[in-house]
Amino acid sequence: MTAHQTTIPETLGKEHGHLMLSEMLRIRHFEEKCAELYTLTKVRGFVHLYIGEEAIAVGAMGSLSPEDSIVSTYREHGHALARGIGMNALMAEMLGKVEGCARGRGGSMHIFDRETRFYGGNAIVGGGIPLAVGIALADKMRGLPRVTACFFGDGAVAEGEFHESMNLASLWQLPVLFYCENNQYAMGTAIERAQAEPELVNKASGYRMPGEAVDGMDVLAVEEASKRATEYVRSGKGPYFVEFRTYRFRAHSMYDPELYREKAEVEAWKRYCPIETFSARLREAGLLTDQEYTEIDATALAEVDASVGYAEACEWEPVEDLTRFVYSDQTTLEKQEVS
Amino acid sequence: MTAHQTTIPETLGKEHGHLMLSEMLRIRHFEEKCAELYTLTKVRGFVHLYIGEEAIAVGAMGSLSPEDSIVSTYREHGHALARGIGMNALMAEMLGKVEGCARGRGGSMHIFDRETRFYGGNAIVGGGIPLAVGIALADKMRGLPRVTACFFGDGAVAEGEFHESMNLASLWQLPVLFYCENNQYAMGTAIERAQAEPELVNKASGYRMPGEAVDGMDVLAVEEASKRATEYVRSGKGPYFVEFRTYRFRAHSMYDPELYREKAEVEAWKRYCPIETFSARLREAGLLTDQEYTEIDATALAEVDASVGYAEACEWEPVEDLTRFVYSDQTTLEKQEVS
Amino acid sequence: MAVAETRSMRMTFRQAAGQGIREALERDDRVFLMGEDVGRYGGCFAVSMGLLDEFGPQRIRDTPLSESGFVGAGIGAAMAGMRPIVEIMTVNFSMLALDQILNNAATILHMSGGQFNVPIVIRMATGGGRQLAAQHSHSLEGWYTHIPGIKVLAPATHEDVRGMLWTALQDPDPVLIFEYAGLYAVEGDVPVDPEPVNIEHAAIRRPGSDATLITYGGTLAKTLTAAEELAGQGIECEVIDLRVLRPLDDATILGSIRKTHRAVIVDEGWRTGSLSAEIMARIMEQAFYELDVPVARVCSKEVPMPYPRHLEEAALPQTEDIVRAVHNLFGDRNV
Amino acid sequence: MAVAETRSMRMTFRQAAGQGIREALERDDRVFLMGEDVGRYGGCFAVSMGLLDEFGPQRIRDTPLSESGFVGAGIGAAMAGMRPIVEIMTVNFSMLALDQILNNAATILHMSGGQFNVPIVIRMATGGGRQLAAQHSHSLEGWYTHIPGIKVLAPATHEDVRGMLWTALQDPDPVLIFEYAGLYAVEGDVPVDPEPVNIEHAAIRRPGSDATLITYGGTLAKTLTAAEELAGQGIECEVIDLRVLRPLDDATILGSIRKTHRAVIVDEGWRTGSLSAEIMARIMEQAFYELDVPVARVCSKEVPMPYPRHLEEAALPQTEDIVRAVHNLFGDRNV
Ligand SMILES: Cc1ncc(C[n+]2csc(CCOP(=O)(O)OP(=O)(O)O)c2C)c(N)n1
Ligand SMILES: Cc1ncc(C[n+]2csc(CCOP(=O)(O)OP(=O)(O)O)c2C)c(N)n1
Ligand SMILES: [Mg+2]
Ligand SMILES: [Mg+2]
Repeated sequence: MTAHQTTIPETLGKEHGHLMLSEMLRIRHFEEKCAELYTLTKVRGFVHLYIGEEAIAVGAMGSLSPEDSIVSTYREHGHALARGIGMNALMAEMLGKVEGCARGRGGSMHIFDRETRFYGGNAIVGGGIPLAVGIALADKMRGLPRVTACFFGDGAVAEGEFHESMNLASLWQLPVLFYCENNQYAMGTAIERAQAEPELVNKASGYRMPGEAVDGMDVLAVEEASKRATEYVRSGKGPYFVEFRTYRFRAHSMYDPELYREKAEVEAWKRYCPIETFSARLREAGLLTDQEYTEIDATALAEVDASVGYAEACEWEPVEDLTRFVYSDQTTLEKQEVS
Repeated sequence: MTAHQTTIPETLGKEHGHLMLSEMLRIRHFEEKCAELYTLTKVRGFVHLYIGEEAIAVGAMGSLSPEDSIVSTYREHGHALARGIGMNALMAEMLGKVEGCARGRGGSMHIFDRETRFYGGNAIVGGGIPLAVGIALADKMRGLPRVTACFFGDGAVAEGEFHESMNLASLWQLPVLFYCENNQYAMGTAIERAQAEPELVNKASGYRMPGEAVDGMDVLAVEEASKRATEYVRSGKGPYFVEFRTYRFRAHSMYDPELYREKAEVEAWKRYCPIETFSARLREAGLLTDQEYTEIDATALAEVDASVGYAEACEWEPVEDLTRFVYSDQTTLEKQEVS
Repeated sequence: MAVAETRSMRMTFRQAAGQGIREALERDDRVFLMGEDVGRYGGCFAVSMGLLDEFGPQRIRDTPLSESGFVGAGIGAAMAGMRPIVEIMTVNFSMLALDQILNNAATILHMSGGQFNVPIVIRMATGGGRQLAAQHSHSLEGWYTHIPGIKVLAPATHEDVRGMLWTALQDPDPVLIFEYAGLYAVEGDVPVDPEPVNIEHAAIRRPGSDATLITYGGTLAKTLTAAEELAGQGIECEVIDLRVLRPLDDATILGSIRKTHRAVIVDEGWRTGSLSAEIMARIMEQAFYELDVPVARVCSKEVPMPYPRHLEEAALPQTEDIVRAVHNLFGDRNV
Repeated sequence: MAVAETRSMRMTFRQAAGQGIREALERDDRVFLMGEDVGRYGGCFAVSMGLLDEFGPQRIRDTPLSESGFVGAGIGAAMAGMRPIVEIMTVNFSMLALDQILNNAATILHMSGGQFNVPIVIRMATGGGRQLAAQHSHSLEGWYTHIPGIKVLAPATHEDVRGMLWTALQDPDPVLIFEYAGLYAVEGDVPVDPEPVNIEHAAIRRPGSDATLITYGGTLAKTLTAAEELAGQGIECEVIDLRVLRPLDDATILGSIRKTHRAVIVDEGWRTGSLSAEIMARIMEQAFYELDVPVARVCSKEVPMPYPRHLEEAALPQTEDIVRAVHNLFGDRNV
């Protein structure tokens, strides 16, 4: 693990600092609410919380333009919010309501949003990575200066599809950001028990791809690395691999008794909580007062509460629509025109 | 390409030199006969010739003991002969006769032989690699000092299964020899058009596995490297990756018009013909006379001719046996006891 | 003289499955369990909870996420003298290993002319009903029944999920076991001293003479419930639990149809091309003249599974669909 | 006044397939072809021979051996505005990409609530009969017909293999095209100015009133030969070429059966769980009372395909098997 930064660079504007803090808090509170709604059985299925990893989504999205594309996993609430999917639509999706960003059909694991070019949530580990390569291929063939950010976990690195995708993207010099969120575990399997080479950053050179390892608990480090990576990729030099080193504070999903790791290890990592460390640093640098923090926090909380109110009032998709969109109809065809 | 050796080490005994030459010639003549039988439509299906690559099979097999296992591809005549599968049984297999080493059911692409622990011929590119990992796992769990040599092509390196297998073998420190026969092409696709990192030896470090690149046209270089690799693996240190750099002198299979490579390139490589260069070196070192060469060559040819005679006289499997061995019967169960 | 009495104990389906694995590990030291999170995590459905402590990491092997790699490795290990139980977490991920199952496990014995058999057991969870949406709710065991060279099992009872494993491990050829995930939490009785369980025959779980209901795995419970309801209406259904999906036990199916002359197949697979189709084809071929009315089937709707409960329920076969299908067999008479 | 006349040209099935790709590339610059050896090699069956020179390496893309990777990339490219034709050399290797086809291509439109459609066409060769043995002789298109969200085509004529591609590319959803490898060398006529080809209906390739023979792809020729032979014996068979395997054109099948009251299905897939089973199930459900005798099927034997010709011939459905199956429909009367 790289050393954790403790100071704020001079160049960081207060507004930007507040924005990043606010984004992280939105994600945190959103997910804590999801966990609560899960125990109330309003949210069902599998739910994977991003708590502890918020710095990555928030730090990485800033370098992307609205024209860029995102491919994610089943642990994607953070990516979705940081990318700008409305919290109402997201909460409605969590509850399975038709106003959800995927008509409520996907739930937690399958967030989709065409407007923000959010190409899904994918619940097959590694399954999204080839899609990202293809989106980037299309962009390159169409001469569009877009990049595709592809998020995946340390576990996915063991899958054959990771390897095939890394090779293809590098061979064809495609604009893909391979963003590996190494939270040290794939479910209950620690990375040392899954990877002969647990320094995942070392995978990149096997594909002649630049790679770097970054402190994923530090939103500024993430932002800086992402900017560098995005500029490289957008300039047409090909893909870029970043290993964000991070940790999930919660269980893998809602069903997990966490027998595979020590409480002490979790507690140790919690000291690097991206929200706490960043707000402390802002405070130290004189960029954040207690009152400001409280306001930002309260705003985020209020937004979450409002989203629950919104989602609860939303409708269920009528059963008659069950078979709609198995194949395209007029609605989908109209959307097709703009991509 | 590493420089081609031109001298013979002092330690090479005449007998051993002759044996290696003879083994290469057996393979060469066997395959030339197969090509001939193919045009006569006595051999059918897909046939992939090893001509040009003989030094690898011959150089690599010498370090293996009868207890070790082999996993190969559809381009496996050379491996089969060098491993010691009888030429008669092999030729009968090529003709699809029931006395063939797989009852004639496999043909060229699916050579199997339990006695020599030859676990197949596999016509799915990359499909054999996980099997090799599993065989090695069984050996390790059973405490047997065996190694498994797994042959595969440069093309297979792009498949996800290669990656998954490399990781598993290294993670569990399994006794697998990953023997990559890099003949520069996967069918019509040159390695530079298939691999972002065409120096395949560089793949090994991504799995913390030792790797080396070896001149695959030089039977002595192959032998030396294989010995080193086999000793390493047998000592329990884990798997080992060797990239043998070689070239196939013939088309990919019998159907290939070879539009994808220059005649001149083929001719240039033919100058490194493993048989010609090795026999020239033996002559230079005073270990081979013209007459000896002629005798060795004639013996090999005679063995091939005899095998054709044998195979032609063999039987077809009766049609009533078509469904035999879809599931095990008493015959297979008896074999099961010894493994 | 003491009367022989089967003492039984109560446990969940998950515990019964775990007990089966434990017994196999105790009986044969060539047996080992391998798969994602089978060890430290205790299995994604907690089936193998505790086994790592009991048997150690050599025999309870956590694998990386590499379905093709570790299933292929299991095949290799089986060919080389071990008796691996390979767990693929769920059928949804088994597509990634299908090439290994089809082109190696199922094929090598025949292709090698009988030289190499592959005594592997591959277990996986299957089925929908837990609001896991489109990529985690497949019922694809029907696909596997198409493959010559393998056997396909679907335990629906606690006794079967515990006992089939051992019988499967003694089989010299590859056996796939599909455990319906929705059953894991269900309690039931298993004998303390179990008898060997066959992996050849279907079981008649309820006798009846008016119609035959054919099902397996996760839909057995719904089918039995439907049969109870129908019995209350005077229609006595015979319920067949297939147990073994390949090879199908035609004799039991046809025997029942010769008695009832009417049948409904209940299958959680998508209707088109599900196992139900093959069963209908066999009945057509072998008992056409015994049928009073065409065989009917109750299957899943042909849609990727949606997340919300009301839509998932609408997509899956339900008890009332089965009842309705049986009523339809009798036209208006019994409605 | 000149009478409209369809001028036609003679070419192989492989050339017709290649011509279809060429026309698509000319008509729509979002179309590109991607797969193993489609470029410099000219396609493993020489289907795309010459296209690299005509269209350049951007649009004729050789890929590494990474079936899951490049099929997934095709899906992504389709979602992002292109119209990829992805070639998997043969169905035998498509298992490696099945997860992408099932869990992404077929599913994303529905799962995303209609936001992202996937206009990809995936072509692959299929079938046995060329002595390629167990791993290279599969007929697995039936499996794909189980998947909601995709369409499955099986051209059996030169016109279809050329024209279906363009129609498929205009379809907003994933379409899989299975080309029977054994047909590539066969010559036939295609119109110089082709009409658009539908991908909705089955075609009656031979009218008849005594029995219906239902088939597709590589077994159409054998079925037509059998029908000729039977005609010589006074049995007039109607031959249906399914063309579209998903969704099945029930109307054409049922219409014919209402006329003939007898049917045989010919399918090169392994018997158990092949497409033939689904067709029998649908006939059972929708035309049971029209049947004079049970529907029969002629399929491949359930064995991994052996290499020697005599065994391969014994494993595959043959003309005489079809003739015999039709005779059986009529009991002893016509034998
Ligand atoms: C192909 C596949 N195999 C197994 C699973 C079950 N599974 C879901 S998440 C997960 C762990 C993934 O770990 P990682 O990639 O590190 O992501 P994280 O959950 O830690 O964010 C597993 C094994 C799956 N969804 N897909
Ligand atoms: C999974 C898979 N994809 C494609 C093929 C078709 N194919 C057979 S051999 C071959 C080239 C393999 O090249 P390489 O691994 O370099 O071995 P070589 O033939 O050069 O010895 C291809 C593409 C196959 N058999 N299996
Ligand atoms: Mg992780
Ligand atoms: Mg090669």
